[in-house]
Amino acid sequence: MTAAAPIEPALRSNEDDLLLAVRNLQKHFPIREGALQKVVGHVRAVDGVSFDLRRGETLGLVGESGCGKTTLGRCISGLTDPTGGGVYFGLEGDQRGRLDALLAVPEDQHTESTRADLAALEKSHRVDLMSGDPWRRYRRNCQVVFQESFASLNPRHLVKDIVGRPLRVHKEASGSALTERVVELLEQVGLGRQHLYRYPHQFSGGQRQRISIARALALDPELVVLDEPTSALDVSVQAQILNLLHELQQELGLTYLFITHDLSVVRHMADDIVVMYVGKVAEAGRTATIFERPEHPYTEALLASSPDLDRETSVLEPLEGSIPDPARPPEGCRFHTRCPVATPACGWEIDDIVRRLEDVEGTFDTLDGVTRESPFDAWLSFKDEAAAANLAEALRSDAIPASMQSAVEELTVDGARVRVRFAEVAEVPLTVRGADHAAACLLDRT
Amino acid sequence: MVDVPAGPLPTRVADSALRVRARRGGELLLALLKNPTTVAGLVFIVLLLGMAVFAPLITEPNTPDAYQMPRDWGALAVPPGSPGHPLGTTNVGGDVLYGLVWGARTSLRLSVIVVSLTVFIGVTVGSIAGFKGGKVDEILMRIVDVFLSIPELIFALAIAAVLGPSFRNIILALAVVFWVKYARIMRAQIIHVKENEYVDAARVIGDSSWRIYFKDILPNSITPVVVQATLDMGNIVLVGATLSFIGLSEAGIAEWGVLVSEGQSGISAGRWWASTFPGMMVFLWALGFNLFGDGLRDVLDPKTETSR
Amino acid sequence: MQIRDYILRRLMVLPVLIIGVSIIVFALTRVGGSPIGVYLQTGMTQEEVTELEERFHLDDPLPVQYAYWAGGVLTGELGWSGVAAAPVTDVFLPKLAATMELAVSAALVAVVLGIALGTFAGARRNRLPDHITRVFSISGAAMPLFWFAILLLIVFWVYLGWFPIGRSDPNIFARIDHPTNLYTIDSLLAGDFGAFKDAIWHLILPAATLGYGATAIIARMMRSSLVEELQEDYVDAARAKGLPERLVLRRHARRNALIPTVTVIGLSFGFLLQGSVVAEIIFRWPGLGRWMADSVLRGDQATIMAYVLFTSVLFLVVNLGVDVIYAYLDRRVVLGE
Amino acid sequence: MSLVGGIEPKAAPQARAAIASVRDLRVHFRSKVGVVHAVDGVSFDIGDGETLGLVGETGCGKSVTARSFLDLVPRPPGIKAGGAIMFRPHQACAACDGAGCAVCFDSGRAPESCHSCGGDGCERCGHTGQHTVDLMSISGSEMQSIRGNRIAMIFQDPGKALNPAMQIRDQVAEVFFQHRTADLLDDAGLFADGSEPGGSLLRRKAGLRTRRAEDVILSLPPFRSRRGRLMKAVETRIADALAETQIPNPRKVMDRYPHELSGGMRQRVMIAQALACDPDLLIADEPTTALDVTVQARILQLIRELQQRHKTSVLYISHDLSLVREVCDRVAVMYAGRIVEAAPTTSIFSDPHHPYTQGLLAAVPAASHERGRLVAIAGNVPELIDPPDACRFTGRCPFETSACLANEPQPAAVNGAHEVACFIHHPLPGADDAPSFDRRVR
Repeated sequence: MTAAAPIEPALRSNEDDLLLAVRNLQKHFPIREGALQKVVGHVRAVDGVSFDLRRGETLGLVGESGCGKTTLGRCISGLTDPTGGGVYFGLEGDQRGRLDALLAVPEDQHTESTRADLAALEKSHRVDLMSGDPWRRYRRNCQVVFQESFASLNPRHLVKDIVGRPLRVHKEASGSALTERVVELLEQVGLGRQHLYRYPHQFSGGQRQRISIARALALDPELVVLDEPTSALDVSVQAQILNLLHELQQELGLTYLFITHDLSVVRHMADDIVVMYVGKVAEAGRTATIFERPEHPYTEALLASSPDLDRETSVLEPLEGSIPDPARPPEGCRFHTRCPVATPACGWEIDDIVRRLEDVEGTFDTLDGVTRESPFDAWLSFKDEAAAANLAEALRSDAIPASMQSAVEELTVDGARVRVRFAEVAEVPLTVRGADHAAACLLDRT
Repeated sequence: MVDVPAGPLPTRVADSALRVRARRGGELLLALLKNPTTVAGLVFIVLLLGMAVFAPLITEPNTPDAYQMPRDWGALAVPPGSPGHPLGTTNVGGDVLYGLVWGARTSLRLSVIVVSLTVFIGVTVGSIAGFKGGKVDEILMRIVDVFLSIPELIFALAIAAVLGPSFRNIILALAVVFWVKYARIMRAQIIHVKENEYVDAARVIGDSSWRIYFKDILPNSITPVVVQATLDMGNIVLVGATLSFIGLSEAGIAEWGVLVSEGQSGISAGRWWASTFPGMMVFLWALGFNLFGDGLRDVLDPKTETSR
Repeated sequence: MQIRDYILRRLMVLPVLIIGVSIIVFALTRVGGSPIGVYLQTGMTQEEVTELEERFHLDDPLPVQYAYWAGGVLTGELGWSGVAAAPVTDVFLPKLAATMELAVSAALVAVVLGIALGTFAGARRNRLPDHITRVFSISGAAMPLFWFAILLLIVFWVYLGWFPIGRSDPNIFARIDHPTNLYTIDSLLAGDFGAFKDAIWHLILPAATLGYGATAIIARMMRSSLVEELQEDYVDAARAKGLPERLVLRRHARRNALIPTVTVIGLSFGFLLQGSVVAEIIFRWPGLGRWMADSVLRGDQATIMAYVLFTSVLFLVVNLGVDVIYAYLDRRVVLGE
Repeated sequence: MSLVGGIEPKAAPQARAAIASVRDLRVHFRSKVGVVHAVDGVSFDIGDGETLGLVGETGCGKSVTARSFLDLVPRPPGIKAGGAIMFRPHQACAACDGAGCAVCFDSGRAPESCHSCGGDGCERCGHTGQHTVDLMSISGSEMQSIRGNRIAMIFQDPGKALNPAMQIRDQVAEVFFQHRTADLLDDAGLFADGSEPGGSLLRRKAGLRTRRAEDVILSLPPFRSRRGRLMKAVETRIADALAETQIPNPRKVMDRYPHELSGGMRQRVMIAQALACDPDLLIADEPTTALDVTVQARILQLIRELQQRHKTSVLYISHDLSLVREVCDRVAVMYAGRIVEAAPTTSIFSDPHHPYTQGLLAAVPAASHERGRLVAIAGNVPELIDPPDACRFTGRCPFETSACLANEPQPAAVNGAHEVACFIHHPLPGADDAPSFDRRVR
């Protein structure tokens, strides 16, 4: 589905320092079930994400497990092909402007020429459609450092082969020139010639990550995707690696996409931050603004729950409930199921009735069917009328939040069946909250 | 649970990849020799292979065909220890010692041919299934499942029976039955290894999927195949001898299964040696390779390998 | 994925495998040249031969021949057994009962002994009982059945004379009638204790031969899976709850270690079927295995093919049963790895 | 006193002796390359009702120390190389019979008087007058009666610490069957008049001792109803325990299997199982490391609430300094098998004394630290194989001198409850070049 409204990237860079543009990126994994393994649904790991990557800076991609940050990283590094939208590399001058304009044209209003323009642009700049020279150029310029320092180095290869392999694959050097270049790379990351002829299992966790970084620098790339590079390391070793990454960025002008769940690490390392929740961008902006004035309730809860040395202990009530299933993301704002300040317009739906009342004794014991007109409108049929009345009563009581109560537009009991209709609400878009600061929330907190 | 850090081992500055790989090989051998059962297995194997290789020196090869048992009509069914026949003779005058020594050579031939054949076919099919995935994987694995649903010995028996009794047919029957094991092991390993991040890392530097297969996936998937091949060097002789015992080989050849079968008729009359000694050889051969294979699995098992 | 889906998927795969096996068996019948050989008598004229070929559809293209052949198999028409000089189907059942009696008794011994031995060794890792069990199970796997049977025969029959050979003393056998053809059960049904003792006495040596190998396989699997379970965190958590060691072993580690072992018990049934061929030859046991061995020597294709088909189907069904038990015991499997 | 989720500080029962005191604990491991001194002379106290944080990086021996309390270190390869863990178990408070009153600070538990000296203090009870046992040397059966009853433990990965093939009901019931057999029988109104038909079988059932065959017998009509009453009694207790850890709809959760619950929910079941018998000491081995940040915050708040309500002492193991600061009253920092510093939370974070603690705090990427300027402690954790008699931080310590290489610093008080093991603060008498903060070596 091409977006009718113009895609508003969470973070917009100006023309000259744009390295990479992510536009409405989607990645859905099919769920197969039953004897015939037919597709019954999709895990919508990444569900429409757009932002720009500024050259020479670090963009922090942060969120809890299952929010889609790793999948997004794999799409950007070309390891996984997206199912929607795209990652655009090497856009020069006004090409980005033309691309955004073309992407904004709704499907039915496309003319022959606009379609051809878009196809041409995508052929030479969209990562999953590139081939030949543009692909080779992108491949050299985007490298990755992985989290598991054990499984990211081939246990059967010597360090010389691991770090030297990119150079051999691209025929940059061979023989003793190759060895010298490898030694140079090793010294750049704090190792040396004596480590050339050793196997990965002979190194500590921190040293293995240094080898991984040396390999990533071999083709001197512009962008390095760091997928939780220090999560498996101890504090003192993590400090060594973070310092090293920072020095390399200053020296080589690298751009980092830093993926992590650790908020203190992202605050320390990132210039801009994108906070993800259930496959979409909850909030994005400069690091300082986000940490001082979080606009999205989820960001605020995330900051409050993660322990931080500088801050007095948090007094905020920890979040209720758990992360919703990415195969059935909540309507409206995806955070409304757990949000302490949810409004009636935040996307209350039929599923919320189940989420809220399933833990109340006896509410759904005799439920034998739900017929849905839409995610907001359904008939719940019970075996006996008492249960139906009990549900209707519960929907008027404080068993459910006040905002959810006022979102109920129609509640009629017909014998053993209850009809509930919530206000239909569109998906909550990202709204600009200041210079280079956007959040996907209806409330204006300023 | 014991969080003892692996830490860098103090190794001298090695100047060449060859010396490091040699030292690594040395480390593996050392670890192998630490386990007594593995050493016992190795001893059996060396003895049996020695017998097979030096057969012509130990006993005079029979003319015209060394693999036919020589007949000493003058000494029918003599007990062990009689002159000229240290281990006695069969009821048709065949020297038991000759049978053991040349039987070792037949077994070596059988196991080497069948193992190399089955490993080659199995690894190829397994790699295609594991690497390609999808429909191809589905079909190949169904075929493998069908082959595996017929018990090994019965399947080999049926094939050998249809092809007619001969040593060559036993080799063919065993090859048809045993390759599926390797296909299944190889496929499982490839799917497991494909998930490792170093395969993603190789894709990120732009290496071709063909080279990634040979450089990253195959070397890290081959260990269980090597272990199974070692075990099968023993098991194949075991099943082969059983087929010969049942009667699917050529009578009169120096093969342990045949000797046991021919010696069987003398048992009720108390002539035990003609069956016991060849049977014991089959057991030692299978035991040796099984013990060594088991030790190899512990040493090459990735979990223990990386934690050393 | 519910258990229902898991079983449904397994059930759908079963017929595909059975058809696959039947194709292999059919291919085998055609590999050794046309099966007309069995029916030819010397001195038949060419017309008689061609008439025979039409009758048996041997001149049609292969797939059609397969269809007729499969149709015949399904309707129980499995061809003529030269060895037993009777149609395969008539002779099949009594011989099946004999083999089943041997295989099931060996299986009982193997399952009980194997699990006990595996647990005993697994709980005492790298100590003496563990090493003994390892040597026992490896030698069990390496033991040629025909040699072990002959050794038992030489020691217990020739020299000590403790155990008889064959399936039963002929006149005792004739004394009682055989509704089920399971000689031990028949003697119990007839209430003839002497016959029962005789049946058991004949059963010991062959069952021991088969039982030793199967016990070794099960013990080896039980030991390694118990060692693995004992290293899991939930075992430490059970100890931290104050449970005595033997309860931790019985209620937690052993029960979970049994789950993968169930699969191996299914596989060892295949081992028993194979072993029965050898054991029946040596101990002159009138079962399917011996009939198969004789047919192989005499090139009696109909019996061979019937035997291969039957053992494969039996093996598949047993393994399906094992899979269902496995899914029922361990809910994680139902969720799919 | 730190507070989480707005709970006001509580009155710490000062009068009582430490619930547990570890004295010179040594646990070594036999490995292929030699004997590893994983825990090599560790001493600390856990105050009654206090939450002590044991903090250190991978391989410092914190987990081995914690597991030694319940003798969960596998031997071999583990070796008990020395030292003692003195533990002072409580019993039901005589004054309020366990209901909780001022005497026992509403915990319902009071210390037992020392068996050998009747309460006036002797060698056996370390002059505390309270009944004391050495966890390193008590008999197996005595340890069993303490595990899960007086000392309980929760583990890092709740997914692995629950038996995957067993329903939640059966797993939690085991604690009650093991330690509360008599109470269960009373709850079920059995043996009220001294005897019951099939009495011995029911007793064995209530003590988890029945075999499969006996269970079948018990399901037969004459015993079925009695067994039913027993099961109902244990199920009420399980439901209460699960409700205590704020698990919604406990009756439904009891029928579930562990893989059907979320990470946070599984950890709550673990905590319910641990606190079922109202233990005196709860050992938490990195309980929230495997959880997401928001779920972790709720679990920490739950642990804090339960600790306040039941006055349970907690030994909290973690590698995360900022987390420990939120949860613990006192903190002990471990490095290479020894305690280098121990102090109340506020003072150890505001005024760290030992160079390693300072290095650790400076290495945490907090906002105040400028990017790229994190203090990265050079080098790696030393090999603990037959370590020399020297300070273990040498080779990495910025202020080390020859004195540090020659002998081992012992922990000693600096001011009040702040202890540190470093020659900068306790220079060796007569040593010439004592180290000091203003002489940097690297």
